[in-house]
Amino acid sequence: MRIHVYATLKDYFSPEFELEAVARNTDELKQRLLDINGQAGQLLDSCRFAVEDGFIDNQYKLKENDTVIIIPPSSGG
Amino acid sequence: MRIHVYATLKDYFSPEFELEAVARNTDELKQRLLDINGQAGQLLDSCRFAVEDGFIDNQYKLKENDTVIIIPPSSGG
Amino acid sequence: MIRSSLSPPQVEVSQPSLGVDYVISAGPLDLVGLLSHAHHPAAGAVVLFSGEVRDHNKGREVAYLEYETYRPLAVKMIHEILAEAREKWGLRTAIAQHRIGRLSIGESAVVVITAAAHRREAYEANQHIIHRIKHEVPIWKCEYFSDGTHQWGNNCNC
Amino acid sequence: MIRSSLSPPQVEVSQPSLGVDYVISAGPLDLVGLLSHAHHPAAGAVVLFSGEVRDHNKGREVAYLEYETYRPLAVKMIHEILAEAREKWGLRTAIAQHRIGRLSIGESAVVVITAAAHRREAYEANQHIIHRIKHEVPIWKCEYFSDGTHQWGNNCNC
Repeated sequence: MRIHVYATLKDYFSPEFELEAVARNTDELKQRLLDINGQAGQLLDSCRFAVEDGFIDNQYKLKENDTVIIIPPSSGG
Repeated sequence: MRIHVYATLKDYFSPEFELEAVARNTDELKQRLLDINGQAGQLLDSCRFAVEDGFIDNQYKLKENDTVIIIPPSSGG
Repeated sequence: MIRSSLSPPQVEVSQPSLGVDYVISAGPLDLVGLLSHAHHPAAGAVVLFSGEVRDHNKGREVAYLEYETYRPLAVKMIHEILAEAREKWGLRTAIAQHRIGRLSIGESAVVVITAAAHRREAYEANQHIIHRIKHEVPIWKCEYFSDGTHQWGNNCNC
Repeated sequence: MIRSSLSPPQVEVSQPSLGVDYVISAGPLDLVGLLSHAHHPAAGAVVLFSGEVRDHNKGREVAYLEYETYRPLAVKMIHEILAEAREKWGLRTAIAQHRIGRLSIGESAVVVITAAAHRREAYEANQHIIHRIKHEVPIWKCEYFSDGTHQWGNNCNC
């Protein structure tokens, strides 16, 4: 599974990386990310997740070849 | 006394004219204007009066050589 | 007696480089040129309003408009309105210009530009300024319709 | 599961002549060019908002900004926001463009242009659009301060 992170998340993770561990949904993905960097918990709680051009929630079944986008709170403008 | 009128007032009066009759304040001026055109009453009640770049009210003592500007409701923009 | 002091008006010129009389223009409004005066390093928000001539009004087809003004008072009042808004909302920029004479459909009749540190102030002040210009300043619109008739405006319809 | 349909997005392109991707720009925003798309014979009111880079933020001197985005989602969301506003306020024009990359003080980071028959709708829709873009669309600001430090924005400050 491919992971892309943006903005302040790059202070905690590589901008793009391959996640070897299994994550079947966003709750499991969040746990795998905390395994990598335990300090990102509060930030991850405020993030949204997306695949392609759509947001996903925990009901979405992640697939092995998905690229998951992790989206911190917006600060445009 | 010189009188300048604007906008819809020009449907009732000449744009600029000399008022021969005596008008010592704006109430008297309004009466003199009604003497010229009695149909302008309702419109004149909604008008403001000015001399140079300042509004005047009925307390202002009109002088023989004043030029009085009669200002119908604004409709800019 | 409430007549105010003689001209020249003693009010602040909102944008010195534009001159006092810029607020009334007999020619087309240069929105781009005016906007170029608006940017300010301490202003995070710039709002521009342009009031433009619509092709219809109250169901009637408009051919063109004409605006006239009593200039000495209009210039003074617009500067006063800008100065008050600048003070009240802490604006970095406050510009307004109203066109007079004959205008075609789509042309800009009035432009208001405000700039402030934050956007709420820039929007609020902009709306306040155009409202006061439309309702208080001695400027009058005459609509010429396609059927050959015309009508002086007596209330705002934008 | 709430993932929406695959790209290309099926939302209305607000200004066809500008193309779908115009809403995110890697180069300087052309306010004048965008404004020239806004005029409409049935629109009496045009409002332009420009969010510009301030020289100070929360007491600190700003050297420059950088914005980044997740483009596929940002483009789709901005078009959806514009289409909804167009519908809700009956807009004749709804344009938005956000810049990404490095910006200097005074440069425009985002522009929103609305046009409607009457001015209330044009102002309201404009404020609504910029509010949603700032708070919902995946675009992020990083402030670089004169002291060499930097900070990712996590809430709006314009």
